[in-house]
Amino acid sequence: MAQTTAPQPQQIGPKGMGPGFWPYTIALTVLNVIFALLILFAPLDFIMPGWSHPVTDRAADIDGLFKFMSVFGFAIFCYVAGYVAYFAIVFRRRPGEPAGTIGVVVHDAPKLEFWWTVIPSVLLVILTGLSIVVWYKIQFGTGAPALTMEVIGHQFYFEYRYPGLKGSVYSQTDAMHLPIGKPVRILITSADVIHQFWAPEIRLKAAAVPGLVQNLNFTPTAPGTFDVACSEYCGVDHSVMQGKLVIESADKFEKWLAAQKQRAAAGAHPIPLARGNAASGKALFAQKCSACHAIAPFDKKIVGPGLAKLTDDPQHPTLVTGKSPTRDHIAEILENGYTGPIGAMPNRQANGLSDQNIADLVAYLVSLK
Amino acid sequence: MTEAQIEKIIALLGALLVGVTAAVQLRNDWAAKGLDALVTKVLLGLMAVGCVLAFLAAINVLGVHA
Amino acid sequence: MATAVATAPLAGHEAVAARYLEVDPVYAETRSIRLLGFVFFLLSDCVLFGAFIFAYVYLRISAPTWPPFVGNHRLPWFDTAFAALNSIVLFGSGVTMHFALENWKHLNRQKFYRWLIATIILGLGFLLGQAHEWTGVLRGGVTWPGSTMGASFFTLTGMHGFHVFVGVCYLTVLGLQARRGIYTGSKYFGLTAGTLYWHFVDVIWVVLFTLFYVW
Amino acid sequence: MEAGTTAPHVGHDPHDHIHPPPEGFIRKYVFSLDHKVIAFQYFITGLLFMLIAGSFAELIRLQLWEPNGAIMSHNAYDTMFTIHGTAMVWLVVIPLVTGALGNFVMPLQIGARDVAFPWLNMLSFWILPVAGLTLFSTFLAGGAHAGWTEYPPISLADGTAGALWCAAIFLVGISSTITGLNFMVTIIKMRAPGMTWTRMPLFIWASFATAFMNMFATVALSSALFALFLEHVFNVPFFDANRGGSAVLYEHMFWFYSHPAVYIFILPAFGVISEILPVFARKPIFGYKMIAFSSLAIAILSFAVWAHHMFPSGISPWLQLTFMIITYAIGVPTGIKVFSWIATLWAGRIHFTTAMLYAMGFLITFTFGGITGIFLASVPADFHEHGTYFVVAHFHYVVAGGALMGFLAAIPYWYPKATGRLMSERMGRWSFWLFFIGFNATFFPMHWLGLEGMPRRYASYVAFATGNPDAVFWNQFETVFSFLMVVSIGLLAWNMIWSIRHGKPAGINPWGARTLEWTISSPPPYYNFRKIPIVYDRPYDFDKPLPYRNLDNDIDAYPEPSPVLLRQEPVRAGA
Repeated sequence: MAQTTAPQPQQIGPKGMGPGFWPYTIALTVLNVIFALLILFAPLDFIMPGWSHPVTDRAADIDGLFKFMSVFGFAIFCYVAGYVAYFAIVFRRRPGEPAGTIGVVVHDAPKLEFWWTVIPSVLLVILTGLSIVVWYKIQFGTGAPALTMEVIGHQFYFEYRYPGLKGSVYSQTDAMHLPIGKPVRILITSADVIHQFWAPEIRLKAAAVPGLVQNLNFTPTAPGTFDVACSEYCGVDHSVMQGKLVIESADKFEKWLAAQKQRAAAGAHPIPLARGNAASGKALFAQKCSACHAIAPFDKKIVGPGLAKLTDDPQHPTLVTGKSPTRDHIAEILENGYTGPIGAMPNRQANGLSDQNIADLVAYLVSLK
Repeated sequence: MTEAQIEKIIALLGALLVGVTAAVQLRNDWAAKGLDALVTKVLLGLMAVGCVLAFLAAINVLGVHA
Repeated sequence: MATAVATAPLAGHEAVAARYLEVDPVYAETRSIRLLGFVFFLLSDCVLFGAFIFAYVYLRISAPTWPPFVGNHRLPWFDTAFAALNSIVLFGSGVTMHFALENWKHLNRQKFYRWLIATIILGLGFLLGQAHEWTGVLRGGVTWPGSTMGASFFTLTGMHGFHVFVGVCYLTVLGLQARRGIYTGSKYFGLTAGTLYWHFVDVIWVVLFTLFYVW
Repeated sequence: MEAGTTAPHVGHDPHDHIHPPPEGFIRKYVFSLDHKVIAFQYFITGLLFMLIAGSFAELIRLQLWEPNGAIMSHNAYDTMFTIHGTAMVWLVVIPLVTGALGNFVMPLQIGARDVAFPWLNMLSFWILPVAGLTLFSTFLAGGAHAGWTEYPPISLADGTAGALWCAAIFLVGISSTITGLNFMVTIIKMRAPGMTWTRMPLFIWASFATAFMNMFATVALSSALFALFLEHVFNVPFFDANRGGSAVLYEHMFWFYSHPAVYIFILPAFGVISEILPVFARKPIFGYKMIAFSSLAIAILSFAVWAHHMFPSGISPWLQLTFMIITYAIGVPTGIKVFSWIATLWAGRIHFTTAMLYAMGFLITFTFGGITGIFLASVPADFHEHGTYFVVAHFHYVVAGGALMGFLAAIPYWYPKATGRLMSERMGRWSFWLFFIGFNATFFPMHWLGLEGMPRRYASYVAFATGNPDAVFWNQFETVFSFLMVVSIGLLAWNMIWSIRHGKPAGINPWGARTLEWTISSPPPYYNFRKIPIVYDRPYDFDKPLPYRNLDNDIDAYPEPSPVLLRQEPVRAGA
């Protein structure tokens, strides 16, 4: 109960802040300044080779903000890690030191604490201010759009709709095109689950949420072909939900759009279902359909339902659209895709199916008993 | 008199009775100390507010009335 | 008649408090621990309702029309008149429970049982009223899986009804325990907790009533 | 009754009433009410789940060895990252930091004999294995695929597995809520006489803030999962856009919990660091009040920042702005803590024990994770970084490099108290350096992979690797180094097993620490304190005698690290 008495411990402390503290601090500061100059004035892809070049006005803004944040972030980390390492070395307990030694007893240093609360706060306020400026530009800074297009996320492709174009463009078969120098508004939504539209080079992304339309506004500034990726998990083929974005001159863009319009007008013709070949349909099924469908009873789902006994399983008509699954109906789904309670299936452009392919698949599917 | 009107009249009278009683109880308990008394006071007070709402609903001030 | 109970000169609050604080310090300490735990339980239960109320408000605000359409049929508003009546039944049970506990504190056992039974009956009456309300709402075409209106209404009132049901069982058990002599004039934490729970259930209903019938 | 009557100012009788320990294996080790045994149960359960979730992590890394996916189907990969995340968050980190660490240390540090509601404590532990089994049983139903966030509508496609997932995490939520409530009441009501709020050890402040969040936020998670469960099972349209529901609503409900959750992970680690640094720097903690209040500030602010997880997910621009500003504000208290810890190191006499190494490693990795958090908190920058490996890197720096590292620091620090033996310092140093190097080498390259455009949750990254050929190298680099962490954790486990038999006897206070748990024998007796001690100051003043009266044991007024430690010899078998 009574504590045994021991001698009061002896404090061992440095003179001033510690040996070499100020030169070390200056060295850290110089390092910071060099880093700051490097990152503010060198292009980011010089520092980070894989950094993609910004291709829109907003992407350039975001890169500018990123540079400032890197300067602040590096400074804070540099001082924290630098002093942890320095104190660890300088103030380590030496071998042979008497047992009862303790460090310098300080509980508080109000002035110091005041400054290390105020300085980071000010830095954070500056960063917040810069972020707000860029945020404002992103949300409200682009003038009236010269082109408003729609991106619709599907499992597992993007569908692009352009004004005046009757059909859609699909990410599996064709790229998304944008003109340089025109303010663009991209409206984004989803037909099934949440996706996210993102091209690293434009820096912006927006989730494609069913029942909600989001928009991205910017002006493309540099030509090129870039990857488009889905960056919100959307199902088994999330990682292959890819596309291409082509940014090109306004003339080229107009030409491309005109060609698309022509192609759409030439479409729409009956598919010769009678000429289908079940054997090539089977091969095609293995290649194009078997990732999502099994030849199994209807409720044995992979992504879509099982497709055995397609025409005689009583579950089918009720669960699909109320129609009895005739050849025409199967062909219709293959052609237009399907979105509904049991899932979603891409249409023919997305699956890359020719007329003959569809005929073959129908022949094969009705042959399954 | 329709069913809804009867319901409203009963609700009106009930709200008066219950609300006034709750308010009186609240006044009586005002001096009580302790966590349970505090929580009881808060809850009784909110319940009195509920009575006011029910009263207002019964006299067609609040709510949607077919 | 009703207000006479609390103003009756049985003992002031101080006397009631002194009875359990000074008689048994062990009990006083465990009581204060259990009381705090119970109040925290009620607070965290608030968050459960709060989350679903948030869901309801969010869905209602973001809906293009309220009540929403299901197909071409616009869902009806809920029946305020009956809900007001039923609310009063529940609020009344809160007051009777308060009287029950006051009577216990002032060592008036018989009145305690009477008020407790009144509370239980009113609680059951509220549940019956809810059953009536639900059938009416279902008849109006508002179903649980059919629309966000039905989803939030049935989930929230169902959760609340479940709390009332649990409360009725709880109060019944408390009554039986009191009969078996588990509680005394200075040790009756179970009764306090039961009363707090019952008041809490009432107050949740104030919020739900406001959200579904008044807003 | 017998001993306490001699001491003055002990307070009233209940403090002198000691229950006898329970008899029989079941009451002692299985359904025990003793907070220390429950802590061991949490610890072992958490480590077992960590074994499973960690092996999933290695499978994930192996899959990413090749851009096209080396070892498993996309479907299997999706299940792997879903269960890895879910299990690590809810079955490993939270049970370890609140269940194991909080349960063991908190009652000892406040001078209590147990938590306020021992029976609830037992209940909340036993919910955990049930929840774990439920979670892993999703494999029998085809596996859950939608990631640990389980966003609808994609999670609804999982059917039974998704519903089971909801049920499992709902159970964990109940367990956490009960623990939080229990700890809140314990800390408020059961501190030793004289231990005022500003005399509490900083770990208790952290536990208090954690318990506060556990109690309130976790119910919101349970509600979100309850709603999702209803949608799974009864088709109730909370989140179905076709019937007026909203997928964004789920994200709000989910993140309202899950942002405080990251502070539930990290605050106990903050507490551990605040205990370990002064002990091994042999000087008082710097800025006690600032550290204590910043814990509370973080706990309160953490309820108002959740939507920063949703900047691109469909919230209004004005909400983005508000949440960005509040998120930046939370950086201030966190910064204050880090600076105070560094100031604690200044002019100390630093002992490099394993615990101290982990604590200093924590300072570096956690600060780095905090800084990348600043990057993610900015709406415009987040538009680029959201959903990429940058985010993966950030939260692994915070959770593995922060919370887990703090926990790893706590193991060698409190192991002697729990078992009566010191862990091997040599093995400890090895396991620290393996972990530190393996961790940084695994997660650091993810930052630039993410910035260059590698999205997370990709079973294959062919398109990305085509544009960025170095991605393959860095992924293989990460995979190789991630196995260092496995070796490190394995070595730690071996160290713990080995030291039970062969570790040097610890004595009451091997570190010369000053909090109350170091005044009772190791391992602590069933009742912890025969007499409840009286506290009359903070536990951090190394130049003053111990601020306690009425202690059970004779201990030095100025405790010092044991000679075993001062020589820092490798501990030999049988010593």
